[in-house]
Amino acid sequence: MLESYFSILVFMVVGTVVGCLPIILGWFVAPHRPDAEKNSAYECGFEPFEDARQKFDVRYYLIAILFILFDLEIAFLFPWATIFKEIVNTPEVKFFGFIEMLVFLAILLVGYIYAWAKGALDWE
Amino acid sequence: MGIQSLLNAIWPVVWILIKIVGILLPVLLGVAYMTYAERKVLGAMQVRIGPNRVGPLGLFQPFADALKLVFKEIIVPSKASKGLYFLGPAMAFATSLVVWAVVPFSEGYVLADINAGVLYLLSISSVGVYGIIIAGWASNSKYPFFAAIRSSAQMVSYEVCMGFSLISVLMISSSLNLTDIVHGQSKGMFADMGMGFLSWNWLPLLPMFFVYMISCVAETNRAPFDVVEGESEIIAGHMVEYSGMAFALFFLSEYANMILVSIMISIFFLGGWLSPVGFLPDSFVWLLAKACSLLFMLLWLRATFPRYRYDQIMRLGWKVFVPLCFIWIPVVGIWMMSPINIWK
Amino acid sequence: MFGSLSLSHYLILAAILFAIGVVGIFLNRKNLIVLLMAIELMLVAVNLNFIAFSHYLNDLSGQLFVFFILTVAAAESSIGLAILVVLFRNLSSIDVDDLDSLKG
Amino acid sequence: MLNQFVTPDLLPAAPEIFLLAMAGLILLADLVVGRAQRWIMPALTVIALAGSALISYTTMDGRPALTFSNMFVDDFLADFLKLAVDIAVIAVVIYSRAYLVARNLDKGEYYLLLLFATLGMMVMISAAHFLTVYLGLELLSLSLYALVAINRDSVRATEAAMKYFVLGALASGLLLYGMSMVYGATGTLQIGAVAQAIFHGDANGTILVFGLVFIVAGIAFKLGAVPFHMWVPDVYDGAPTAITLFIASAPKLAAFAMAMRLLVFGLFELASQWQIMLLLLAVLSIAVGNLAAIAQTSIKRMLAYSGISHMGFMLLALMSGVVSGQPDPFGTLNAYSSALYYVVAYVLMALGSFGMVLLLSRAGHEADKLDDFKGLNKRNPWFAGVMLVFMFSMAGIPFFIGFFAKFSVLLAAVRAGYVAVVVFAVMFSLVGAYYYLRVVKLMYFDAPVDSAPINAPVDMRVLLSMNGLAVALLGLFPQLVMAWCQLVLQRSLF
Amino acid sequence: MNSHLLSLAIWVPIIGALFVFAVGPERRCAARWLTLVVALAGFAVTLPLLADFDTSFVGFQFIEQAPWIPRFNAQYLLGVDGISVLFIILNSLITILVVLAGWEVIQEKTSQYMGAFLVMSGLMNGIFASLDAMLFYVFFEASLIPMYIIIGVWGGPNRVYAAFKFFLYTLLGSLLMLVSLIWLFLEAGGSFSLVDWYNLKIGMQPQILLFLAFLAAFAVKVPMWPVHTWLPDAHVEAPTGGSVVLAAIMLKLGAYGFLRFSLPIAPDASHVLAPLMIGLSLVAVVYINFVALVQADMKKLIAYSSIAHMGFVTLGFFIFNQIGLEGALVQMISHGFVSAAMFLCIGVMYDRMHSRMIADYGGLVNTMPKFAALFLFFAMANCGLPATSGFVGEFMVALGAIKFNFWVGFTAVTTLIFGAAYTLWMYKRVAFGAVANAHVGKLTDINSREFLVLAVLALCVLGMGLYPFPFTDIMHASVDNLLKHVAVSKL
Repeated sequence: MLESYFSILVFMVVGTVVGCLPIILGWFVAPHRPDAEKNSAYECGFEPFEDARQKFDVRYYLIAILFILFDLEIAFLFPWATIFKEIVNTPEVKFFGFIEMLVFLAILLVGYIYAWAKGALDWE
Repeated sequence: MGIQSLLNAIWPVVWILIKIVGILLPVLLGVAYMTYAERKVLGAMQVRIGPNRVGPLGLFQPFADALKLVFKEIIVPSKASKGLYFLGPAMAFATSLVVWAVVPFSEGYVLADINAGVLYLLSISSVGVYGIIIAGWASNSKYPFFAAIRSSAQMVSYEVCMGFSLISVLMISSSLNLTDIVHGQSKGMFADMGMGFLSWNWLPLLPMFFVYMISCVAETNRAPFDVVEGESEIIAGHMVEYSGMAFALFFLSEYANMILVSIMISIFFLGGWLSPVGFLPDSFVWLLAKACSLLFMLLWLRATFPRYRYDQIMRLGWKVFVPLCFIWIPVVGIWMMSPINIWK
Repeated sequence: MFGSLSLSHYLILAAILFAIGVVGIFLNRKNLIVLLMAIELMLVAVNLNFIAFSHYLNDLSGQLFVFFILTVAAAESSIGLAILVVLFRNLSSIDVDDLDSLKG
Repeated sequence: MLNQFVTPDLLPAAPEIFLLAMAGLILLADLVVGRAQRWIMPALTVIALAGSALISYTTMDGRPALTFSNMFVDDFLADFLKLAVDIAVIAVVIYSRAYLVARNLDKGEYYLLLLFATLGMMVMISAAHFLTVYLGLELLSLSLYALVAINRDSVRATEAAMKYFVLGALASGLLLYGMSMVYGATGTLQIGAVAQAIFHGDANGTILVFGLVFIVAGIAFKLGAVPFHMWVPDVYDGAPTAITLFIASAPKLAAFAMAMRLLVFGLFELASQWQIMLLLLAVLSIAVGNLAAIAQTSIKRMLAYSGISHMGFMLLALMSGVVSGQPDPFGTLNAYSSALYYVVAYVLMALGSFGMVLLLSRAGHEADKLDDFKGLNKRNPWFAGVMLVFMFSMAGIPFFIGFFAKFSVLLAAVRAGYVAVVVFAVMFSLVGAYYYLRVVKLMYFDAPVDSAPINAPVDMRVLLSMNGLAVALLGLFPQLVMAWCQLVLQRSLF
Repeated sequence: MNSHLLSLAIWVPIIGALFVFAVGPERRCAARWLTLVVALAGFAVTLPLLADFDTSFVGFQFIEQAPWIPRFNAQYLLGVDGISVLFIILNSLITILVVLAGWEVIQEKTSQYMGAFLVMSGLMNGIFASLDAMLFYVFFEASLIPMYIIIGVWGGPNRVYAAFKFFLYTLLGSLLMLVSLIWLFLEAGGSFSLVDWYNLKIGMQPQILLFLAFLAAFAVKVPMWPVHTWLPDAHVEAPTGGSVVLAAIMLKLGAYGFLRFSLPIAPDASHVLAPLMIGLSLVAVVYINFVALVQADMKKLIAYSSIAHMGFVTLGFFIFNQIGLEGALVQMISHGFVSAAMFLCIGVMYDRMHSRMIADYGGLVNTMPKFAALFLFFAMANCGLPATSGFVGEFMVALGAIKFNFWVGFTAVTTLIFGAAYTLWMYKRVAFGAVANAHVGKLTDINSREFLVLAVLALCVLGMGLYPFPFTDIMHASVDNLLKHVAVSKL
């Protein structure tokens, strides 16, 4: 098992090298004649009006939070989903295993409805 | 003794490296010809010819492009954060390659047959978002910055849908191992009847299949979800300030991702390398064929659909797909609990 | 290849990470985001500890704990970021040194 | 493997389940309730809390019941503390409503976060597993961070929230690190099993003690004991008073429960080690809390420091449970029930004194300066009297509950042989008496600077008066609560 | 034997006070009359104590017993012996007088003022009646609250300082006592009963520590030199009623504490430390007398004289003979009357002139003859003239002291000279001579209410001075018993 992960590690190293290689290659092979105009930030031909790193809409932040939330819920669903067949085939926990996750989903759903109704999902 | 043991020690590494090259080369080649195919197909759909000068039928066009890009100057904007500026594309490209480590091409043809394959896939493709954010931030220019934020918001939104839709796949296949997931699709009533394609996951999980597929399109920022690079609004998005090979890396990673998601859709929903009908053997060719059809579909989408507005994209993800998944998980659950469970 | 790695290696690594996190919280006077990262680092160190112990004890509950720590850590950082956003709106700064309206 | 799974008995967790269900319901109700029917949210919240309290009360049969794979325990202690928490939070809701309405903060989120924080406390109280402790703690803490920042436009509040968050997260980190060490040493996360493992000597001592240090530090952080108290004054001061009221009251019960569960139920065998740590924390808290409180001009900060010293007293009782490494059932019971009694008494007093600050505040006026209490006796003799009761009770002057709380703590400590520490503690409670007396002085001896009439809703007036009467009557008949505390711990510990 | 007299003596005033509070600060007249009724009722319930007291019985009478805090085995245990019964009656009587003294003077927050004194009265009865240490302590400390309020709200210009000083000084002492009470509780195997503690065997070192802890509490209260400094401040700043209660009753609490706790619980330590106590007492007597001589403020002067008198009392305790001890007790009661009267007299003047400075007065006898006569009588009593109660106590203590050691007795007796000096000198400057200024010229003599108050006290002083035997009779058996008990080593 660990061998497989080792090959993944090797792949990661190779992938990173391959990822960086073209840039290095381009850096050495390509011409290099910068000038002020060329190096200025693109803004439809104008001089940049203000710092590019400005405040942005808080809704993006909301989306990020919602993503974290749902992604984590999914993380909890994964193990359950993986053994769900086993749950179904074990009479002792068949219903408990299912209803338990329904409760979990219901709580998630309540939160989802709340977020929706509060306008966290709107982009108008 | 010395050389022998040294060989023994490094042989596995060498063997792994050989396998990696065996995966990467076709992928890169596929990427190269994907660009070519895209231009040809789009050309054909728009009644043009497409690339036809370099080599027969323009077949060497990708290499010419690559060569051109290598010799193009890499411009570093004066206000950019240097280190991050290069890290962005490298990261985007590297992640799009590293994912391939767990992809099974056929029975046993997989570099790392790990039990957490799905998790690995999801986690590495999540890392891909960083490349875009870093690029947008590092450029220190408005268009890349906003594009990066937009694209990351879009990608994470659809990641939720992807993850959600995969839950039902996991429920019926009971494994996080990609090979097992494919195996799971080889059984069933229809498979016994010789109509394997009806036993694949796409049929019982039809809504999830669509959710997953469309999410994949959105995840790769492809048309009609390509607001991130929507020229009319935001030029080339996070890639505005990039040129030469740095730009090429983004480009390549996008195409690598396209191929990847096609293969993933095939594996999760379309039976991977399984043969659609009983009388033909399972083979890598099937996977290739399925992936190619899906890739063609991606191009077709681009040629057919107008670009979505950003708010429409977000609405589709959060207000349509998520509730659909909410409904479908209990539905599958009840189905499996009921006597008409088909996944014993 | 992996035999040379023992439990104490993991523990020492975790301890170092944890110490970096704690020191980061106390010494950082510049940026609140770094502070949040230091907190995450602490939790990562804890996770490493749990997983190392779990592996060597051959007991799964440690890894289970990590699962929950990850989740809670995410919730924690999203609340932390939310507070940060609000703070930035009020203060137009995220410098630690600018947090001085309360004479702590 | 799955057939070994025991379907959990949900009954022991009924108060939590009910509260969660109600919280979900209130979450949805918040979506449909208009601004015109603002009263619905607090009413539903009180119903939820009262229901949960009722369930705790009816299931108080004293037999410890473990459920959820031994992660959750429902014993007498849990039921008692849950009942106390529910009642305290109901008081918080009633006290804070007018304040929030005046500042337009009475949003649904407030009540929801309050409920979730309460749920977190209840989980903490019933925890029988490190994971449950952690989850309860985080549910509480995260809700509190958000509550502190609920007034988004206030620089002070958001700053307080940030400080609270950073230090709180640090505390959780320390606690977790300690837990991981204990896990490594004992190979289990179940609190009872940890105790078993240590008892049988199956644990690695060094790692265990190493972990213990971190656990104690985490607990001290949550209790706000010196030297981990930095957040207390700032958070109390910066947060809206209604939130301060909440932070200062019910969570102390939960923190006490956490300390009990971890140190007494789990790491009792290490008592000789944690005793010294708690002793240090207690002594420092009593000293620093009382000294720093004198210098304050804000009543919220003053009460914050006084709270620190009160927690010091509580820790004094907690560490007196074991005499020179030898458990002695009477002394142990006495010490822990004293600590419990102290916390209950403190919560009662803190509710009242912060409730008074809320009573005096109105739209555009916070009344959080000590000078705002000037001449209260002229403005309203009854509430001046009630505040007098709270202040003298906090100072530990007899015939109020605070005295008997201090007394039983000191008794436990003397019994454990810490006479010198007790003398030290009473000397500092003399220092403490000074600043409580100052409040009385402001109310009675000084002329009012602010002569606005006190407009508080009737429910708040009545409850505050009842709060004051409770402090006074429980001082006359301390046995009423004391007997409970003793019985609770007797049934839960032995 | 199971009467509820003591409970009534405690709770009638306290419950009555609640009603007085409820009257509200605005309705002064109602508050006054209600208070008077309660105070009278409070006094009335104490009279049977005197009537039914069995002077031949050794031990505690009128015992009431009920569980209070079972967890600490603390009981609601009340009872009196010959020592304490007198103080309860004294206290109840003084309360009536205080109410009358404040009748018209207190115009602000009248109900609170009156109520505070009632609460005070009840609490102090509680102190004298408790036989359970926990109960004693609770009453002991709780009595600080009303006094703090009385000084702080109705006091003079420097009242805040005085109130804080009073409270914190006293609290300091009593907290140390609390620790020793806890220690004793544990030592006695979980009992707060004083009777149990009397029979407890305790080693020498713990005894000394206990004694010192009790000393801290009681010495402050008495007050003994050098922890007396709160008293002049408190007296000067307190309203007349406050001063009266302080001098007449509160100071006795400390002395009473010595008899109830220090002597019987730590007899060996008491013997060992007796020289210290005698020394401190003598310092109080001599040094404080000198201090009193130079006072320009009448209240301060009387306050210092109280300290000196209380020094006499503590001296009487620690010479360990019957006559000394009884003398000290008589002195306490006498001082209760006399100092109360002196403060009331000063109050009478203060109400008219709003000054306590001796220099502001002169020739009072011309404008206020009735008052001057009574004042003179009390001044005489204060310096211990025969036929006044002050003489009896001081004489007995002096006798005891001389028995004990001539030089101790001699030093103590000097107080008679000094006391006479400063009291009479003050009186001379205030009352005799020509009318000093226009203000004095305009003074009116005492009205019937004031006369009543002073006359009652004058009768008491005179009666006790002429025929002290009923008082000594009552205490005889108990004092005897106490001395016997103290003589037995508990090591």
